[in-house]
Amino acid sequence: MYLDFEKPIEELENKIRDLSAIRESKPEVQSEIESLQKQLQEITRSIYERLTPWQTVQVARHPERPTIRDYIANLFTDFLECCGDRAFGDDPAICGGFATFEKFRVMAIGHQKGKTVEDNIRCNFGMARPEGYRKALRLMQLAAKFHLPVLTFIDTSGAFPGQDAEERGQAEAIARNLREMSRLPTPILCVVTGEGGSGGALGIGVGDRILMLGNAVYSVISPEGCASILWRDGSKAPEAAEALKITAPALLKLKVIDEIIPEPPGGAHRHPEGTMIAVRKALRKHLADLKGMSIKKLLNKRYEKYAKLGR
Amino acid sequence: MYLDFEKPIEELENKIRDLSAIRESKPEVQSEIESLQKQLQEITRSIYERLTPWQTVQVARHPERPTIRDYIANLFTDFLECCGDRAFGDDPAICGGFATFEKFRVMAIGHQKGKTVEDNIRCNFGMARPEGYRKALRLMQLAAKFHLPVLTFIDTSGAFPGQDAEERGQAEAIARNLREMSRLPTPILCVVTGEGGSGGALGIGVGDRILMLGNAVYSVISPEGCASILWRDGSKAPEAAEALKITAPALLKLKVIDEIIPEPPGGAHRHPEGTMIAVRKALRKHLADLKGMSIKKLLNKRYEKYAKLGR
Amino acid sequence: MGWFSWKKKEKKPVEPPSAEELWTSCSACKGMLFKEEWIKAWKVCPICGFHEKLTARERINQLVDQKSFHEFDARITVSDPLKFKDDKGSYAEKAEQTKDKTGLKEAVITGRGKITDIRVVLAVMDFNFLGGSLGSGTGEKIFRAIEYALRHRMPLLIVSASGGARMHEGIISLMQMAKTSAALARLHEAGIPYISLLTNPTTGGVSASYAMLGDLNIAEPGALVGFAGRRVIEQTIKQKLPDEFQTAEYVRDHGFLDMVVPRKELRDTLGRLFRYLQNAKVE
Amino acid sequence: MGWFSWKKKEKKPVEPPSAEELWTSCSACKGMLFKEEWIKAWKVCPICGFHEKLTARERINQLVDQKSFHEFDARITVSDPLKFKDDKGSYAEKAEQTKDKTGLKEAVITGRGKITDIRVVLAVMDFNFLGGSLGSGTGEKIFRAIEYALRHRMPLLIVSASGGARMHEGIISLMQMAKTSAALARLHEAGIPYISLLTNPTTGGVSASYAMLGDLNIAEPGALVGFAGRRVIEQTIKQKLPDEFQTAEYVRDHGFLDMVVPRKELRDTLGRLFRYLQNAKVE
Ligand SMILES: [Zn+2]
Ligand SMILES: [Zn+2]
Repeated sequence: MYLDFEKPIEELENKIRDLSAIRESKPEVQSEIESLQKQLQEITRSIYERLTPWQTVQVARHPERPTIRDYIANLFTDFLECCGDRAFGDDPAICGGFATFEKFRVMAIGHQKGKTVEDNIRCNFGMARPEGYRKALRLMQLAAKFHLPVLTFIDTSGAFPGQDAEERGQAEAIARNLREMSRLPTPILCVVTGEGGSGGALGIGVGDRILMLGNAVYSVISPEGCASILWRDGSKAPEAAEALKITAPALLKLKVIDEIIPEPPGGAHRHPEGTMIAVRKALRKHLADLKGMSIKKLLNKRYEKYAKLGR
Repeated sequence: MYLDFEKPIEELENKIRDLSAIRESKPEVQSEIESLQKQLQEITRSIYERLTPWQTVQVARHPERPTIRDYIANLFTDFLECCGDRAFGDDPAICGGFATFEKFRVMAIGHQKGKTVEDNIRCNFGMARPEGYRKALRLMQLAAKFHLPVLTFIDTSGAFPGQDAEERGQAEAIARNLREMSRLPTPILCVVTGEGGSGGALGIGVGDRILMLGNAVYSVISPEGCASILWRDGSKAPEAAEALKITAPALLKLKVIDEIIPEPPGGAHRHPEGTMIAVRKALRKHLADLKGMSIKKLLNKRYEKYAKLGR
Repeated sequence: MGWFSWKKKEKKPVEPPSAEELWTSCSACKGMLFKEEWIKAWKVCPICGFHEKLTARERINQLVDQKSFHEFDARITVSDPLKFKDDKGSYAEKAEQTKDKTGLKEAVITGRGKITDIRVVLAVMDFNFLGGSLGSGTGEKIFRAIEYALRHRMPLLIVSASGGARMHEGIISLMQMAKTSAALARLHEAGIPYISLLTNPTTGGVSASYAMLGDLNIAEPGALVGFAGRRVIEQTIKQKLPDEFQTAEYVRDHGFLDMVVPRKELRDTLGRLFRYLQNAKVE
Repeated sequence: MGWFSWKKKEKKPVEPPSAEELWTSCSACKGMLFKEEWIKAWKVCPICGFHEKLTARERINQLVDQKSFHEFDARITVSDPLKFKDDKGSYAEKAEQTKDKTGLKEAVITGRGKITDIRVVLAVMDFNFLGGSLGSGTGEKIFRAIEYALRHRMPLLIVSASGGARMHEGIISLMQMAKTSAALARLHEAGIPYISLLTNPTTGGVSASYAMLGDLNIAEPGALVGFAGRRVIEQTIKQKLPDEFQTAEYVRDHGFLDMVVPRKELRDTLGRLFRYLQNAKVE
């Protein structure tokens, strides 16, 4: 699937494909292919260097973008999924379990988006219900009890706005997570991998380090939602995306995130392997760093981090 | 309402009523009334002194027996009910809130039975669901945070055996309460006021002192349930009641309870005021006693109390 | 106009007050209300019981013992980290207008005072100030109030009235949820009482942070309490929601509020509750 | 019969094993199973996957590294605090018969051993002993095992298989729920790992105490896990329950089990989980 601003990429890739198909019979096209490939690289780089906020939103939401299952499969050995909030249910919109990252045993937790329609229906398009946030908290507390760092992977358009979710206390579940994560006595490392949708993202997003993929976004409200409230016109989402400052560079400047994990030109959906390498490198660095700190210092720094925001 | 073994009481009370009705016109019946009243007292005492276990069960289940609302109204000033488990709902089968007992601020929690049919439907005949046990635990933890002793009033035929209750984790809710009550850092004083039905009773029944009204019962299974399993005949409930040793004196001997709160002859349903006086006296004594102990000592003694049972 | 002319004006033959000055109508039942009495009853409709919104000042006057209130951080005001603009203009301008209109500098007033003779720290939100939205100034004031309560081991009352996070401050407003919750975590660990009072409306990011984190959560009758908006939910589930959805009573019955307390009983009830949470001597 | 005649008998021409010795049938799908292989597969049906109950000894053999198991408190046995009798006789007699039949002294075997080289304390219930019911001896053995784990800071595994409290011991059996849970509270406070393995069936007072209190609760496929009995619930709600009601998978999806693990993966999975709970060095 190509995004609308990826037209030039699509055209070049089509051309290269066509030529490659006849390369056997016409070896002379080889040099043309090579020059097209160079062109492709450059055009991809130049498009992705200049993404507007709204284009970034589209990349962050790309259906082929890696999901938590991809991160689990690529970054971890020995993943053991744990279910349930011990109160009401097991929410497939949040996936969590024990995982081994290189030399570290950790608890990995993240929003679960699907890649197929059925998959997405099962995991509610990554929109968690209160039992999802409560499962996440249970697993975090389990991790803290046994001195395992927590890694969270954030990718949601928001907490599910459904009647049942409201009735079971979406607000309370998120609020409790914010409070408990702020004092959880173990390192918490958060990575915004795709959409960081408001309270639904923050509900597993309070930690010692907040990393963010280059084309991820993180916002208090969706650009569409903001546009329809402030511009009274949902189609002004691009303007809202611009105004809301939701891209990784903007958030780094605002000190809401600590580091940008660069994506290969063309984005994580086009180059998952390269993305995994970058994420791996970032996790390695920050985990080692956080593990070297006393819990007391960790918690004080975590507190200070949030105390300073908006001052 | 008279229980079947209360026939002689019923007859005498009817006679006294009839004679009292004509006392104005026939003053000479006064002496007969007085003698009948003496007889009534004696016969009541003799029946209630010799209650069989099964008869005691009937008294413990008497629809006019005081409920937690009666205890609240009579024992406490300044009751403030608190609702909700902060996760799923507010279970009317468990009632709890802040209360002032003489000079003590406490948290009072108990099963709620109704006296009318509508009332009973609302509070599910005192059979709590998981959210009821979770509400109780929340209030107990609130009490512990603010150093308030916990008083529990136990009166249930058991935890509700419904599909929804199972699905929301009846077993987990009770289990968690047992664990958390055993280490709750504040005094816990439990009173079995009516039916102490199995895990549903124990779910708010772990504490430093377990008191029991004279005609209350406390059992691992209902006599009917036991009879239908072991005798393969539910009508053998009287035999099962006998065999299960569920009356206050039997339980005192087994050291499962610490003290019997005597009911006036004729039972709490016949003499609620006298019952309240006895309960008040017992609470006063044990609360003062427990408040005088350090939390450390309290928790060690609580642990030892249960460690010894069945040794 | 000098003092003299003022004086003269006052001496003018007194005209009877206009109907508008005397009467108002209930925004719920539309019943006619005698304004003076309605205000004396803290804006609770005597006909249908509707609890009209109170300003933060009115709320403080209602709850706090006379002359006991001392405000904190009155100078903290709106900041504009994003230099936000929409098609109607800039956030900075909008904030200035709101300040002029309301006489407030932020959507919350914080301070200490006494409630039925108990010393408490208060943070009282005002819906008139940009819909009571949680901006960075709001968050900072609440954060400081919590820290004051922590330092002085004083119980805390937060009165919420908010549509949620203030989107003009973007992600920074979202982070106020985490910031205030982190401060409450410390208060909680220190065993200091916190009562959250949710008034109409308490939704979005405010309900999903400090408003739901009280040792006790209490609300006024009929107050709207929820996370997502009714319209968004109806669009999502493609179904009409029941009328009582997200009312205080509904939320209580679903387990998230300890009690729903009519405004006229609030002050007394808060005093009694704080006495329990402090295990105060029984008088 | 003397030794000589025994010997003689053995020398008899070897008869082919009978069909009964060779074959058995799955109690779920009724399929014919080659007994030796079925037992080698720890009594999991190769046709339908049904997990037949294991005795405590079989379970220990399956899970624990060879020769690493050391039993605790083997002499603790049934007590009869109520001198209980029903119409078929006394509990004391029934207990003696059960002991003879099972070769056990109580419904649980406790001890220490290694699981994939990790030292653990185990309590393994046996359903054959009075339906795995929780009596005072059962409770005492489990209590002591927990205290051993606490003293030696060793992780704990409890394998449950039980219909619930042992009613023949009346209230004393109910109290074992509180007693074991109190010991688990101390283990929890001490930060020592506890995994609860729920096998078919785990119901009543056992599910409502230690079985549901694991840091991790895991179950075998299809295991019945619940509090109240199906028949009681159907009578209460006057409705048929779905087939999958109270199966391990159902209970997991309702939030109370971390995972459902096939028997053949159990030992390995437990080893891996305990390594996480001990934050063991990554090999
Ligand atoms: Zn009105
Ligand atoms: Zn089979």
